[in-house]
Amino acid sequence: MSLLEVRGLRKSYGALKVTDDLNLSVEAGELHAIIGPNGAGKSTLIAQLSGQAGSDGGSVRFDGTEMTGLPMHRRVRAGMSRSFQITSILPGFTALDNVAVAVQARRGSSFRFFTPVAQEHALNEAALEALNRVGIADRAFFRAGSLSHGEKRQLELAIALATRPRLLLLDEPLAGTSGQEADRLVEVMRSLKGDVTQVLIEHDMDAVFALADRISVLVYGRIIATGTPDEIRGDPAVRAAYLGEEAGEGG
Amino acid sequence: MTSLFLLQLLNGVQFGILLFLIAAGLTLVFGIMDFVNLAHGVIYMVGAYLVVSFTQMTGSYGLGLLLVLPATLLFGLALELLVFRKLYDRPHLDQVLATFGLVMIITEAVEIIWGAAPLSVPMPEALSGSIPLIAPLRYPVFRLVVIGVGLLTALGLWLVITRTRIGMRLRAGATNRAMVAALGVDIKRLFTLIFAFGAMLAGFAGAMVAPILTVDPGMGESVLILAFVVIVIGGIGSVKGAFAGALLVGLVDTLGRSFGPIVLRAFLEPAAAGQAGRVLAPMLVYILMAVILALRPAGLFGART
Amino acid sequence: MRLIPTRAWAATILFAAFAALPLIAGALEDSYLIVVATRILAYAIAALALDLILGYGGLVSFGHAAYLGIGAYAVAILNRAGVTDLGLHLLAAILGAAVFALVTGAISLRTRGIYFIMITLAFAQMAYFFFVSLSAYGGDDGVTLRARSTLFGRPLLEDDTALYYTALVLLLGLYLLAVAITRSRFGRVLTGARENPVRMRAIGFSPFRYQLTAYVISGCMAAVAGVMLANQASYVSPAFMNWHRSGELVVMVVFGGVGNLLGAVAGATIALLLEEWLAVLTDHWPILFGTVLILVVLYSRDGLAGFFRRRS
Amino acid sequence: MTHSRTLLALLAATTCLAGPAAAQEGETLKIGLVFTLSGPAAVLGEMGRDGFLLAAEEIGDLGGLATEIIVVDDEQKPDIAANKARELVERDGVDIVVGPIFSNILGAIQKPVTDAGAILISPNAGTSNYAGAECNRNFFVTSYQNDQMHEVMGAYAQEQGYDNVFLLAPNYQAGKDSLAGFKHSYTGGVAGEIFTQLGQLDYQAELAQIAAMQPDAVFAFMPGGMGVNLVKQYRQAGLETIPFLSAFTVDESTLPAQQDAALGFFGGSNWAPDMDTPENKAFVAAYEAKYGKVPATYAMQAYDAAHLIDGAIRAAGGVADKEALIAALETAPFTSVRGDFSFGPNHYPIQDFYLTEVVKREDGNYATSVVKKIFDDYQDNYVGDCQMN
Repeated sequence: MSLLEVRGLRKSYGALKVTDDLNLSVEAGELHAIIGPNGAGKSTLIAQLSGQAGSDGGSVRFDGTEMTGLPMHRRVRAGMSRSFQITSILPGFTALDNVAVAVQARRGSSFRFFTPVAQEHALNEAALEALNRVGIADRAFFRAGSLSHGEKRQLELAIALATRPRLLLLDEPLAGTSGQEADRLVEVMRSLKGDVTQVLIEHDMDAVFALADRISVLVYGRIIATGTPDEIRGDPAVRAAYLGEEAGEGG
Repeated sequence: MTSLFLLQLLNGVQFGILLFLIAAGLTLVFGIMDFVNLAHGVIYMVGAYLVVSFTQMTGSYGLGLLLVLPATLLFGLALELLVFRKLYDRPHLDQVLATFGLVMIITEAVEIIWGAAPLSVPMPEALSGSIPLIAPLRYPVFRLVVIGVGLLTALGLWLVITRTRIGMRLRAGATNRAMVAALGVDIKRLFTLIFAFGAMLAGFAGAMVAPILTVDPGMGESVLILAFVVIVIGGIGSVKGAFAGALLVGLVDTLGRSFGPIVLRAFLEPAAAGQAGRVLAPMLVYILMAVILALRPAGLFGART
Repeated sequence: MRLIPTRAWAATILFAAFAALPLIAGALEDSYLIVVATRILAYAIAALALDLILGYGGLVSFGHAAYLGIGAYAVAILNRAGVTDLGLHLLAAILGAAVFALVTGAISLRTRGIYFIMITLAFAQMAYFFFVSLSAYGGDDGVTLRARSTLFGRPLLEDDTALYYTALVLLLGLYLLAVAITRSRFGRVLTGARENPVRMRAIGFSPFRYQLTAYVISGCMAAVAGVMLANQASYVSPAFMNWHRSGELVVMVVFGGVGNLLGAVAGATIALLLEEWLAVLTDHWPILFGTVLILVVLYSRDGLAGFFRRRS
Repeated sequence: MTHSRTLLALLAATTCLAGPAAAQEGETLKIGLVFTLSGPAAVLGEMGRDGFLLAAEEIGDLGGLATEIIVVDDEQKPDIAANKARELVERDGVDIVVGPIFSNILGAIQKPVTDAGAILISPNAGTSNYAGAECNRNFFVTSYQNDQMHEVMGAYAQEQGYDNVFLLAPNYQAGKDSLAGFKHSYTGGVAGEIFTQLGQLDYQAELAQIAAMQPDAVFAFMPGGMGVNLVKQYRQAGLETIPFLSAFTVDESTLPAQQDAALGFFGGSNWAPDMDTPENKAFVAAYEAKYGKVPATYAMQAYDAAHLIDGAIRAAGGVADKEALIAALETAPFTSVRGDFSFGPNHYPIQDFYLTEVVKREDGNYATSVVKKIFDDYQDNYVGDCQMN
């Protein structure tokens, strides 16, 4: 059975069907990219999967458990974590604390009132490890709000990793990063393969085709094709609907 | 009983419209400029005091009322230039604090200028009587005038906001300041204008109620909370919401006061009903607000949170 | 990172000054100083309570005076019933405040921003009118306490200095508690929820539970302040929970610098002293006080703490 | 760290003004005045303060002692009042505190003042608890017991043979006491009884009920701004054909705002500015000359308080011996501007009460005027509960 089973998922804003009877299966361990033209409903899909946005119908099953109707924080606790397209961090916290609080979320109760959190070395070590993995360990004690845009994107991924997800929903993690930062993030995603299941939305087609085990193509709220990168490249329907029109854009 | 109920219904509407007059300026400033102005109540008070003085000077309430409009407009402009302008991009808390300071200053200044004793302005002769409405119940003419003026104000505001260029800019300014600025609209001047206009509305409300309510240094404060209740129930920034909220508060308050004990008597002993009615009556408005916010956290017509 | 030792020093100095005050009062033969200072301590506790949720949780409660009132009435009601022990008064105040905070907080926390401000105000007004109509305890005339709370079964607190030190010990204890909370796991979640609630949900936290818990803790702390205020004034009335009081508490917190627990204590102290000092200058002191408020807001973004930080 | 205060030090002329029992050389008298001087109700406090200071100025040295008067503002906040009262007795060491206007302030300052051994004289607030079970040797009242003004109107309604009176008061303690006081001396029928919200602005709903019921009379207790609103709206609703009986609702503090709307409305009082005694004429004339407005009872009662203090100190021969001073105070050794005045064993007055009516004077000012005496040498109902020790 697939790790993530999406069946008949729907969402509309007024008359506009953003997600239209969408079906998707993500196998454990794979990196599953979702591509599609602008306005295809990719970010809405991530919001629906993560529980940030509600759905009008359909079901989302994660590891055999029904997730529909559960709020975001419950899905995270079940093992589904996400990053945001528009950077969402705690700007007043240090980079380390941004990650440490995520570590804290899965380790023991947060209804602890007396022990200074700064002395919880286990939390900080795990957080530092996540920062190290995305390559910004040297920024650990900087205020997150003061980091560069690319560093914030790296931090965003580190936070998501720190929740130790089994499924990672990545919403354009490379957007706005420099070449070097992007390389690092791609490397991280590659290293996670097999370990953490990933659903990736990304405009950088080079990265997508280099990384993905499978790719689904989303057009007007529906998945029109799913397959390996080679299969997608060769799919005439995809070429017609997507690659043909937007081949030159890529991001 | 039926005629009394109808009359109380009318009273509720009348009180609601009175509240709307006060709340309209507040919701404009709050909704469009995202500015919490605790000083709205004292501007209302200044309007009432000014109409007392102007009426004494000119000998006519009507003339006094007309003079209050430019006077409070100027007063609003002065406040905007001196204080408010510097607070627009501050957190709400700072605005609350600074305008709280203004409340202290203006209230004290009013006491120095006009004294602490309550004042009043005589009702214009032509509007002073009462007319039989549902015999033997009579209704004061001036109250009907207040209802009329309130409805006209509501209509006027609605027309300005939905049908005019400036109204369009206002609505755009409320949703996206950067966009409006990009269109070449001078946001600063627009805000100054709105603020002065809001102050004028408050002053106008104060001048309108002066013949029926006491003019004293506590009058601004007593309506401030009610005005906030009204705009919060209606949803901040929505003139429609303020109108609905004001009517709702007016009706619930008036009907609850007069018929609450009767309703409670259906469930309780008469003595207990009287007691419960007395405990509940002053809370009604707040209970109403809490219930509405619990069900609709952004008020009846509010979009933003 | 450098701020922490500075703050520890500032706290030590402030509390040492409070501790030494009765000696100064003794030297000046001015026992009234202690009376004023006790009132300041009570308000400092309340301001501290408010800052915990306002500064760290981003929850602007405009109804915190309700908890002052609940604490004060706990003393009045138990005293009438013949229960005079301070410990029991505190316990009752805390339990009462916890229940009120749990119920009203659960509803209020559905809202945000100005709506939260107004709904907390609404609940406080309900409490206010409830006590106004409570004829058995004098309605809005209030009740005079025949005697202060007792300690270990003895009327130790009748002595102003003893009452003062009791308030100081409570303030210090609650200050340390609040500092511990803000640095704990719980505090970090609370602050995170203020900074970015969506992010907190995306790492698996539901802000509501933490905010509600903080709201309840804060309400209980403010009720402790109410117990001290009732003892200090030997009098309890609904005026303690008037919305003006709630506003004054917010003023104190903002005065001292939001999200700076020591600032809340200092803010309460300075606001109350300023009120006294300005009153000496003129009968029209509200004009001066209002001007100070506006100037502080306009020229310091962090309250008085901001002034000092910039200097140093 | 001193409080809002006006210092009025009247220097002693030690030689010429010695009382019957001459005061000791160099002894001084310190009096603290606690009044509400800011906020919406400041007008009442100002009248009280002005009345007292007027008398102090006229007399010169109260009781023949060099007198220092410290005025503080209670802000109508009980805990602030309690603090300021303590400051007066503990730091300033005043012998006598005069104040306050409001009952809830009295509850806050009575204990700290009397506990410190000072004497408290209330020129207005006279709650039932201190008249009865909680009466105190150091506490005197120069006004009335709160219920009495309402009892006057109850008795008048009874006398008129009304059998259908509509009762109206704000929903707070004084309001409840008020209606209870009215019903104490009125046994006829009650058309309706409404407790309005404290600080209510609009009375249309209540007035509509009154109009629907057409009672024989309306009795209202609506102090301050509430009274102004009610009276104006009552007139505007065309209800003036129904007699309007009231207490603390139409008096000289609110009449400047009510004006014609209040003409012909009745009140119950222990005094009115037109009372025909030489002392009263002098007082009213001096007050109007100095402050430019007609005094209300608050001013009169504070004025009397100053004369009471003056007389008692002269009789006791100083303030050092508090017991002697209390004994002297109990004999009320002064001539009240309202005529008959003595203290009952609970230190509350025994005095006459009148029906008053609002009139427009020839000089254009509005004032209350005595219609007739309702009670003669009237004492409160709580004195029996008082065990003075």
